Amino acid sequence: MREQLLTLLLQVIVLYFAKSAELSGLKEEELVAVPTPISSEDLWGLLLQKHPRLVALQGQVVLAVHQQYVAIGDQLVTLADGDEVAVVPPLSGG
Amino acid sequence: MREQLLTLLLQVIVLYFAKSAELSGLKEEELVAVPTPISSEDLWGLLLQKHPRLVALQGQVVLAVHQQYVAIGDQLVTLADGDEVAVVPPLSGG
Amino acid sequence: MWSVTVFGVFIAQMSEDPREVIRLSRDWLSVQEVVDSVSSSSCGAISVFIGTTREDQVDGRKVVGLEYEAYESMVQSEFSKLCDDIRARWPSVTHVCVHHRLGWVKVGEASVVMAISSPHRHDGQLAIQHCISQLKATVPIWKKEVYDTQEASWKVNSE
Amino acid sequence: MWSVTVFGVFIAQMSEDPREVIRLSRDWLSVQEVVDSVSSSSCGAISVFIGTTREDQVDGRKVVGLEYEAYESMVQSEFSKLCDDIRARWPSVTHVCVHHRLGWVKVGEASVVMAISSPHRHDGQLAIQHCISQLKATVPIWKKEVYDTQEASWKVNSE
Repeated sequence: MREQLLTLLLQVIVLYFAKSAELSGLKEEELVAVPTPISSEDLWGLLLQKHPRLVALQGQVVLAVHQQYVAIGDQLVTLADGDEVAVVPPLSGG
Repeated sequence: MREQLLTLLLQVIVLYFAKSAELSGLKEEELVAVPTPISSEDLWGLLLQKHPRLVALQGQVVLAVHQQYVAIGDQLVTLADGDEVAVVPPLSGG
Repeated sequence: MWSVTVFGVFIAQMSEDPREVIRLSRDWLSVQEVVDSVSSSSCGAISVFIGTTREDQVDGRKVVGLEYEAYESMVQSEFSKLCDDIRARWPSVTHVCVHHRLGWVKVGEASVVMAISSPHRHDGQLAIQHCISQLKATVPIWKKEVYDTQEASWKVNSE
Repeated sequence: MWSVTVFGVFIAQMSEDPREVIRLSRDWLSVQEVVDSVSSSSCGAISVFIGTTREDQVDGRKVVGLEYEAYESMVQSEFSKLCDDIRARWPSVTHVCVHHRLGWVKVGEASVVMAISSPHRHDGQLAIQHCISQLKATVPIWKKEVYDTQEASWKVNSE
């Protein structure tokens, strides 16, 4: 029994923090026509396309989806319309 | 060259703390005709003679002379007239 | 008599309910307030850690302060996970409270104050070390150092 | 200009002189005051320990408070030795402050508040643990537990 992988296109809110906000010039934006499920790598790729300067964070950044950290890689994330996706540069609280 | 050990008799102030003050019924007293030098064991013996109830602390107590702790034993302490000797039951600060 | 006893038990349980508080604040942090938040008559020990901004020279520039920001809604969920982790390691930990600054923090001011209460001191002392290490590693808060030259740079926690 | 520079250096050295303060107090202890006593612009970390009286049952009797006494003149000299020992083990330790209650301390109140500042947190956290352990072991202070039955018993620190 094979399941068919259904790809939807939807709209998410992207939140930028710290250095990623400086590089994108934005704190927050809407990203449209995002497929789901999508690998975190491909999602990061969409953000890089819109804001090429984000490449400065390549290799250091992770995303947060549904308030869970997701490393950039082939892990699939499932999004719902209106979901928040956060760009998380290296932490420096404390 | 041998030194002759000269024994003097003098007067010291004995301070009692915590349980030793309860057992002796005193916070402080003058002790007269104390030889010096004297072993801490003999000094403790003088206090036991005056206040037999102090025996309840036997094996747990130390003395303090010139603000240094001295275990009860054959260590000699050298006293000067008017010196303070403290009876130090087990500590419980903090 | 019976209802009084029940009420007494209820109060006792209320006062022993584990408290876990994180507050993000744009104002000066009160150590006393954080300590009061964890106090409990069943606890003999309160361990506290305060992180402040050092007066520092970086490449000949003087640090004048730090600018903090946070992913506020996620701070709460990461802090809850951290508290679960602390309680799993040191079950005797009673209350945990963290106040963390956001926005501009001048050199010399506290950027974080945290306190943990426990019946005996050893668990609380280990727990507070773990709490600050893990807060730095997992809670989504960022700071940039601001220099007397108007320049600034985002910091990275090493651990 | 020259005298201004000299004055500046003098002030800087003043502020960095290591402070070691122990205070015996018959009043409520202020955590903020102890923390302020160790604050330093060269320190990024302040570690604090607060010891309080637990609500406790001992052989069916309820502890209502503690009665403290000290060999006051010797407290200072033993505390100085303890600070020397701390600095030998953790040379980066900057300031040390201890406030300790004497006399009657009700259940729930702090009997000791101590704080240590250091440039980085690890040294301060180890130093504060050593400070409370050694204070209990070496500084001439005693407490008796007082029960709701009017009875009392002198305590012995186990370490």
